Amino acid sequence: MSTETTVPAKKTAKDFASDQDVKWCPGCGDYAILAQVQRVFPDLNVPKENYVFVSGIGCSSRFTYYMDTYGVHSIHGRAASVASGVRATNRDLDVWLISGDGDSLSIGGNHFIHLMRRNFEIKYLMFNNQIYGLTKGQYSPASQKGIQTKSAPMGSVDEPFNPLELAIGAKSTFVARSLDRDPKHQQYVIKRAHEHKGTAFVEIYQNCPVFNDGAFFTYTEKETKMEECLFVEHGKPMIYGKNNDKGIKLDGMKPVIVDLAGGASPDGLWIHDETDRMKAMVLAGMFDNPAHAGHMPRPFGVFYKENRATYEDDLYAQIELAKSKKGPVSLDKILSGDKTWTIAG
Amino acid sequence: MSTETTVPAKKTAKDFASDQDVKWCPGCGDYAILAQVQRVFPDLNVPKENYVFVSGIGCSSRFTYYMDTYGVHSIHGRAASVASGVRATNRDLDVWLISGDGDSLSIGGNHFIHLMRRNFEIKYLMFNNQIYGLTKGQYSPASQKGIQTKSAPMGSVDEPFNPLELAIGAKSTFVARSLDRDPKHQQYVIKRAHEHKGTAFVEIYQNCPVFNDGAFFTYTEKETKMEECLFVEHGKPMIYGKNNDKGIKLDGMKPVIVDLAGGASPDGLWIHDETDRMKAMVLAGMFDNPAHAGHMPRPFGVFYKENRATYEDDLYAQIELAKSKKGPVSLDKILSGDKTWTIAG
Amino acid sequence: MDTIEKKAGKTVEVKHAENVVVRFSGDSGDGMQLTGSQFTDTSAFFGQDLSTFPEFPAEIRAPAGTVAGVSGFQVNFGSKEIFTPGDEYDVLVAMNSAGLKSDLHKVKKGGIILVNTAGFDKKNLNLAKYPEGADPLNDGSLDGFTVYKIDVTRLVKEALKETGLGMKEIERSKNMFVLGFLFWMFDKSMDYTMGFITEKFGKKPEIMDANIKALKAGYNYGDTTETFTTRWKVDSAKMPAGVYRQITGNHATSIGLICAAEKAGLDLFLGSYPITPASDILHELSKYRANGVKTFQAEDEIAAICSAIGASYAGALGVTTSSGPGIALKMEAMGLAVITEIPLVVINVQRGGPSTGLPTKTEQADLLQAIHGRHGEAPLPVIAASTPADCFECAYEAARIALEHMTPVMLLTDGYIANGSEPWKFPNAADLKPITATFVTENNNPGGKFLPYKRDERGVRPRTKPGTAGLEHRIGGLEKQDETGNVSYDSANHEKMVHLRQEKIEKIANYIPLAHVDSGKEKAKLCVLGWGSTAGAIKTAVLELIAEGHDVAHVHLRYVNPFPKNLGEVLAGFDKVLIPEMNLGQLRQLIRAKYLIPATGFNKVQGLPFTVDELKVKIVETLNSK
Amino acid sequence: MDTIEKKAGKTVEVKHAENVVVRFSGDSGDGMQLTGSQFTDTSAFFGQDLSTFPEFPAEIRAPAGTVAGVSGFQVNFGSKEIFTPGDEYDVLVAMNSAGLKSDLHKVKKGGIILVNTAGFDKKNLNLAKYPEGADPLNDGSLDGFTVYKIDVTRLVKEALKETGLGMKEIERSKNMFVLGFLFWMFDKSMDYTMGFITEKFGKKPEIMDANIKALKAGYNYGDTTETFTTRWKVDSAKMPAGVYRQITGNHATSIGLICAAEKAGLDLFLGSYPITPASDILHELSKYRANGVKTFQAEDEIAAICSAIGASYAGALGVTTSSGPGIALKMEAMGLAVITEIPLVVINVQRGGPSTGLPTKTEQADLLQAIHGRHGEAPLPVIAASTPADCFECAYEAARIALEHMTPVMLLTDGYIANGSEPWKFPNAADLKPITATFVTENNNPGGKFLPYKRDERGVRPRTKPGTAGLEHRIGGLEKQDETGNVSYDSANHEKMVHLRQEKIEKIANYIPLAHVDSGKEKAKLCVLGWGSTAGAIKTAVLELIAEGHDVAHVHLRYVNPFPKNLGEVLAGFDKVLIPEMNLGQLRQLIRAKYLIPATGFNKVQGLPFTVDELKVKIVETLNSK
Ligand SMILES: Cc1ncc(C[n+]2csc(CCOP(=O)(O)OP(=O)(O)O)c2C)c(N)n1
Ligand SMILES: Cc1ncc(C[n+]2csc(CCOP(=O)(O)OP(=O)(O)O)c2C)c(N)n1
Ligand code: SF4
Ligand code: SF4
Ligand SMILES: [Mg+2]
Ligand SMILES: [Mg+2]
Repeated sequence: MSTETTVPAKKTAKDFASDQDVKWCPGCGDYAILAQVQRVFPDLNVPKENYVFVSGIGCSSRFTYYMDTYGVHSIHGRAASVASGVRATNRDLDVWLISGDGDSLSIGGNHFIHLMRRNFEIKYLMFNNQIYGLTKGQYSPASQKGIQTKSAPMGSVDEPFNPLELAIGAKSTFVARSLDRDPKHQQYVIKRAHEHKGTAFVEIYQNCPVFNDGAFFTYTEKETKMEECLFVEHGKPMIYGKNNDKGIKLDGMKPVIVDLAGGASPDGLWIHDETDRMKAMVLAGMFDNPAHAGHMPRPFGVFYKENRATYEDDLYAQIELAKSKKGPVSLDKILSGDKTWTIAG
Repeated sequence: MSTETTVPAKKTAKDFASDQDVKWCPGCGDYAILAQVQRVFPDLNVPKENYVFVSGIGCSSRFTYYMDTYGVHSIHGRAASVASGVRATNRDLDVWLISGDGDSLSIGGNHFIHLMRRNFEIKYLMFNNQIYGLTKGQYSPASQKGIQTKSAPMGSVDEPFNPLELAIGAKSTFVARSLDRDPKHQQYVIKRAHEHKGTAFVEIYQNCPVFNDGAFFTYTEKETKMEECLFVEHGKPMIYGKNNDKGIKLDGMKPVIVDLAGGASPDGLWIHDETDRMKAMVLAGMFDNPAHAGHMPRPFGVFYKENRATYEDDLYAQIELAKSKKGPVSLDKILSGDKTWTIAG
Repeated sequence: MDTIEKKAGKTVEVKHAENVVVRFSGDSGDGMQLTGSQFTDTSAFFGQDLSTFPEFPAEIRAPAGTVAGVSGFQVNFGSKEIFTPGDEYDVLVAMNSAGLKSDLHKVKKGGIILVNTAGFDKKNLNLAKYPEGADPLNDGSLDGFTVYKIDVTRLVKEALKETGLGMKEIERSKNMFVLGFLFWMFDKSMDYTMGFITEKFGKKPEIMDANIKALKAGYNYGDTTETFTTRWKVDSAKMPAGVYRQITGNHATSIGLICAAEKAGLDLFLGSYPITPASDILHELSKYRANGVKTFQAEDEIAAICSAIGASYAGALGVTTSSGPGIALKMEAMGLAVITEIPLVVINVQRGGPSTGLPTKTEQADLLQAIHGRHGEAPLPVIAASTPADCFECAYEAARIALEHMTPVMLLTDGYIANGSEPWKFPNAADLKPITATFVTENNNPGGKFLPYKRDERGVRPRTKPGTAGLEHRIGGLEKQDETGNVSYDSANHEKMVHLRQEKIEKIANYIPLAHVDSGKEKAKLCVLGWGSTAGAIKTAVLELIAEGHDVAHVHLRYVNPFPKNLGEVLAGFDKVLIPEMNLGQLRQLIRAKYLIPATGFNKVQGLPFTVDELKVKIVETLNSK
Repeated sequence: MDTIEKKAGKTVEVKHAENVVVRFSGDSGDGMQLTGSQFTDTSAFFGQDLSTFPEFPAEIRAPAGTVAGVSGFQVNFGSKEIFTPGDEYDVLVAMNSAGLKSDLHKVKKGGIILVNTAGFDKKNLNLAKYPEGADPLNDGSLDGFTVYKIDVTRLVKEALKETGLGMKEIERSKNMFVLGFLFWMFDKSMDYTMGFITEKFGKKPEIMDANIKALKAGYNYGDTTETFTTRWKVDSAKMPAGVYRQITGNHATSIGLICAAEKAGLDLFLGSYPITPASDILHELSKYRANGVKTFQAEDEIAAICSAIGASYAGALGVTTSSGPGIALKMEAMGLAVITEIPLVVINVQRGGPSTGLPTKTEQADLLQAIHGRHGEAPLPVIAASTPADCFECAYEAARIALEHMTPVMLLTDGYIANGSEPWKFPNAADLKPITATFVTENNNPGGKFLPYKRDERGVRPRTKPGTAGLEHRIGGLEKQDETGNVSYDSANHEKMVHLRQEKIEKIANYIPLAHVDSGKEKAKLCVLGWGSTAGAIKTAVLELIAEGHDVAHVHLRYVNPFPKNLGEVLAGFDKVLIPEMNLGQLRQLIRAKYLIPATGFNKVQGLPFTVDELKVKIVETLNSK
């Protein structure tokens, strides 16, 4: 990226707010995410004109209209494909993809998994409210089984995806999770995503007060947050709890809770290793229903980060190689091909 | 299923061959798979008329025309959706889905992952030749990165999927792998798939002599097979090698090769547990390039099997419950609704 | 004629009207939809004919108080036949500044505007983007209207101060107060709404009381307050005797499908992916598990239609519903249903396009897509519903044609009639046209192999159910040999099959009603030819013009492909043909191409239905043009 | 006139012909495509005009020896202008029984049939499904033809026995023997093919020798063997002077795009998903990495078009290619390109439909889908290529219009011209029409915000490149406010935008050539109106009929939407209009609707191009009908 060369005058969050009225419902978690992105951007040291937002369709996807950057509010589920085309064309652009759980995992599922394996350098923020907001509250592939919605009055019979497991299974090179109501954590994760050279998938738990209120309160509200959230950091042991009195250790591949209050020593705790894919899968697998006794805490943070060539870098490498090998072929050569003959006048 | 009640007169493989000429290329691996399916069917104790084959588009998907059963050769990538509708409508039908690596993982990727999580009772045979055969040899999402094809003269820059990891990440309840050139193993896996109450995903390595010849010879040909294939069985230690002189043990989550020839004792070897999802993921992760020194053997067999309610059973349960609760509403009641008024004549 | 009624020291003038258009405008939170439908139901129960038109804010909920956030409900009720929600409002109820701002322009000259003054404080005026310092209630901008300024908020608080309810709950009953006032104004009984409240809030007595108190307070406020000296009297309509219900288009479509499936003796399977304004069909049908109705919320529209194809293949009545963008995605799979000749109902609740367009607005711009949107020669029948209640008939008919002619059928409705409602003299189940959906169980080619594509005189192939012993066969998307259905690349066979599929669709014209003149004479100077949801407006306009002595007639199409056999002759009866459409002239192209007549168009692409006035103007203009 | 030439004890009659149609038919394995193209190139180098038509077996390779497995190559070469591969064969080369079985019916009465007798043993006859005991070579079924029975296999083995090559390699040179024989028969030099062989097998000398030996052996066999007493002489054609190359439609399309991008100064990005018969464009373009051409093999057609939209948005020339089923899937995304007004080229190499249909056969049945296949009012220009070489012009033109008018453009070709080839007097890069593809860098609204949808007199909006400071803005699929492009649900604005988008496309008629009469007079009894790949057959038929004294003319359309401005006047010059199409009458519907003329159709839906004969019959019939 040529961004380093042209450092812009330091901007402020306001510089990234467009002139359009934000039209989410009062109390929507999307506001908080918009605020964090606008707050973080001035620190990313990217010329404003190089930011491109690409989104699909959904409440979350309206995000694009609220950023004073270049942006495409595309069609439902296809943002990943549009964004791939953008990156393949201009690697100077800092491409951000905004999508909802329905947009990404339902109609957009195919492009989602293919983007993960191709690893275009795109920061992918998936606002997960476990519901279709824009269409007024049907369950999504991220909704809990049994959830009652307009389209499932007797409860959904759909087993949901575990979005992070899906991403890892699809060869994602960066997988993280954050929450709408934790600005600091969001800022941290957004920055980490931005540093990643590849597709950085960030799932953000987002409250939809209108159609799925409180879906994540267990993790976002004071009363329960510290007991239910496990904030992981590379190289740090997995400790959580109001008084950091709980830890996680690995028994083979099974994570188990250790009670540190009982004086148990913290050694032997699971030290988070962002680079271990299988461990990331185990971490993503800590997904049980907080209502169940003996359930695991829900992890947040960067689960996995792998350095793998991006699709566009490999593509440009081929172009460079071909150019250096034979150089561009002249149009006249292309027009004539190898075999021609002449008809005399 | 009502099949038990109406056991048909024992059929033979021939009874399942349609009257259409099989038009695959000479030497195509598809022939072998067709033969095994036809051989196994008489033993499955399902009335012939209850078999339904649903396929997409591709050489492999022509399979449907060659079985003398009910069948739909649908459109590219959509077999999973058609098959879901069939199962949702009639649970007596024994539904088999035939698809290629392109049909399943490329255009059909979305339906693939959603079928896995929904868990309709469908036996899913994916013929993986790591190429688009029908369209004459472009690389597929299962092709090795770097493969040179008509559409990638300088080599593909696409990181391929690991199909089994993708299936597990998408919440598949049955994941297995077999080979076109191992009839016995195929029969075993096909039977296991048939026993599964849910979506049984079976990847079958299939040779395409015309466009990707020998892609799997390492695993199918005598010279190398026993050294490179790890055939796993539930409850059995992981041992392989011509003289069963190699084993696999787990060092944390990392599988490592143990040389049993050197007299090392087989205890402590990894005992295959079909029911352990994370271990299945590790097993699926044994996917390295056989060209690389110190590579792991490639596992075959049933990696994972989980008992989870099928989508259609949950759906019918709702119907039964609703019926028992209020019983079917009469059309006249539905027509009138709750609020009516009368205009006198 | 109007009358005067004296009552306890107050003289009230009673205006008699044939019909009245009332529009409720307020915040999404103000409960306008509920208020409107209560008012509607009460009018209906009183035997008045009516037509409603709810207007929702663009999908997401805009912030309270803004124009973008206005939720509106329009009802036209009267003692005469009502075919549209009305062009202009006799009465506008504006709960806040945004409501007034967005709807003032549609209030009739001299009409009544009822405003909740509490909604006109500085904050609300700003939210509604009124210029700084503007004061619409007093700056004369409402001159020429009768304005009722009521501080609803304060009055409700007073009325409910004893209830001990929190401000929030109290505020929530604002709409009941207004409703009560309107009941007084239009001399309507409160019983229906009382019943509704009691039922709805039975479990929360204090809320129930509050609502009833507010309702009565509103009524009494009108009754006692000196300032309100006009009431309206609208007689009940002379409607055909019978039992009626109120119904929206999407609801009618849903139960039309249920009836069709049950009449045909099949399970109903809906494969759908949510999209505005079609989602309510999915919502409605998912309530009928007790009737064995299966709804499958698919991962996308392609999966939705393919699951429906699978369901139909397995023996159900497969249906899929969507709107523009989703319908576009279904086209490839529709082609599969066309070539395999599987029954399938595809419903397109049209909205404003192109692309994501205007999801909450109405349009008729998907007609040519419905007929020509597939690759190759892939004909299928297309029918279009004209009113909310007609959606029932059309859904039923679409299913009948699909099942009896073994073909996918496209049903076109649109956001206007899908959300709009009207009184419906619903049929008895017993009187519904029978639907024959039979499955072959015997080999139709004794001695030989079963012939899945051997046709009857209508060109229809037999339907099989997997699980039927002896009839095993394969079907698919490749061209098939005549009769056997085996794959065939033979040139002559392909041409034959293309024609057989085409003729099968054309022959459906023999099994649908003939075209007829809906209003006016069979021979006239001008025929106004319409299709779909423009019916009400055109009918009203044409009837009024005929009454005014104009030589005009109205022909309305339900069957747009194939056309009724006699459409050519019917149109030949007129000197001119005018085709009003909410698109740039799609039916016009089909009519001109088929009959080579110089049909002209009246095209409105504003996401809004035609008004009777604009139609009348255009029709007269066309009559006078030579 | 024919002549006699005497040579070493052998008298040979030399037939002079204006043109000759040769068809090579054999197994996929027999190398018919290579043999055919070698014969073709040699003729071309000899200055003959020609047209070829390769026919591949249905996608998968059917077992050797079966009719389904026949691979055919047809070439029509001559001293006159050649516009089609020819209706019937003067010479059929049948390498096996299946080849004879599948193609005998198209051999001219009295034509020559060259059979490789080795391909007529019991096994081969069975594979070709000849009835038990049938013996086509001797049972008189070939009476009326001149039959050359040659045991090619044996002769080749003999000729190569010294080479020490294995049987497999030897068998592989069968086709060279046949080619050599044909070179003798048509008095053609072997030099070109010798050169080819030397180049191709340079690294495998023994294979090289074998092929050359076989080639010569075939030639000498004709020269020396008594039985062959006829040779043909075809003079070189009087073609315009210049440098020529042989080119197929898909190849021409590919380089047309490359030239357009380079002329416009843009990167070329192709987002595509393989499908027959469009894949070769993806294959060809993926060879030009050195020119910065980016090809992206997407996971499906939707991703393909969306990636191309993203690429165009970012500043490239975005292109997507497919055929029927894939095009259907792209329709929703095309709507996005229409409403955002992004340049995009969508290429549909049409094939037999509906659904999967007949993937390897040709058809023109996607025209109405191209024009009307999207939901909402979503107009875009559609142009159609008429010959293999014309694909270059059309691809270039499609890109020019897309870039200069900021719109998606659909280019229609079909399997017939995509795989067919013809000599092409290719242009110099310098002579290519310039393409202006500019990006704004300055705010077009000084003092205010940049207006991305402010149009110029052509109705075209400015193009921006993300990364341009100061012009940041958002675009999307929701209806947008005029000029600002901000989301707008305003009714009047929507109607205005619908019209602006429509007019922008209609105005393109001002920037394309006028319609003209290709053959015949401007006023005549009958106009044969065509579009796309029917050009060659129609032109030939019309020219022949004119020569025969008929009052007929030919008008051919490249621009099907919008039509050339003057098309109406041009057509007005004729009493009748006949429209031949490989569909059920799609252009006919458009012409009748627009111009209200009673155009009739000649419709062939067999997956095969029109023959000149059937066209002539129909045209005469139409001329004589009143
Ligand atoms: C092709 C298509 N299908 C369906 C829709 C309707 N639709 C718009 S957004 C949406 C889902 C929104 O859910 P999600 O992606 O989770 O976003 P959220 O609104 O919850 O932020 C749907 C079904 C559409 N616009 N286009
Ligand atoms: C919508 C659509 N897109 C593309 C195609 C062309 N197509 C047919 S099969 C196929 C891929 C075949 O590969 P695979 O699924 O691996 O099957 P195989 O032939 O290898 O068995 C493609 C791209 C099609 N028929 N339909
Ligand atoms: S519906 Fe839910 S997600 Fe959408 S804007 Fe409102 S609160 Fe947010
Ligand atoms: S192309 Fe390959 S996969 Fe297809 S039939 Fe031939 S050998 Fe089999
Ligand atoms: Mg959501
Ligand atoms: Mg494959």
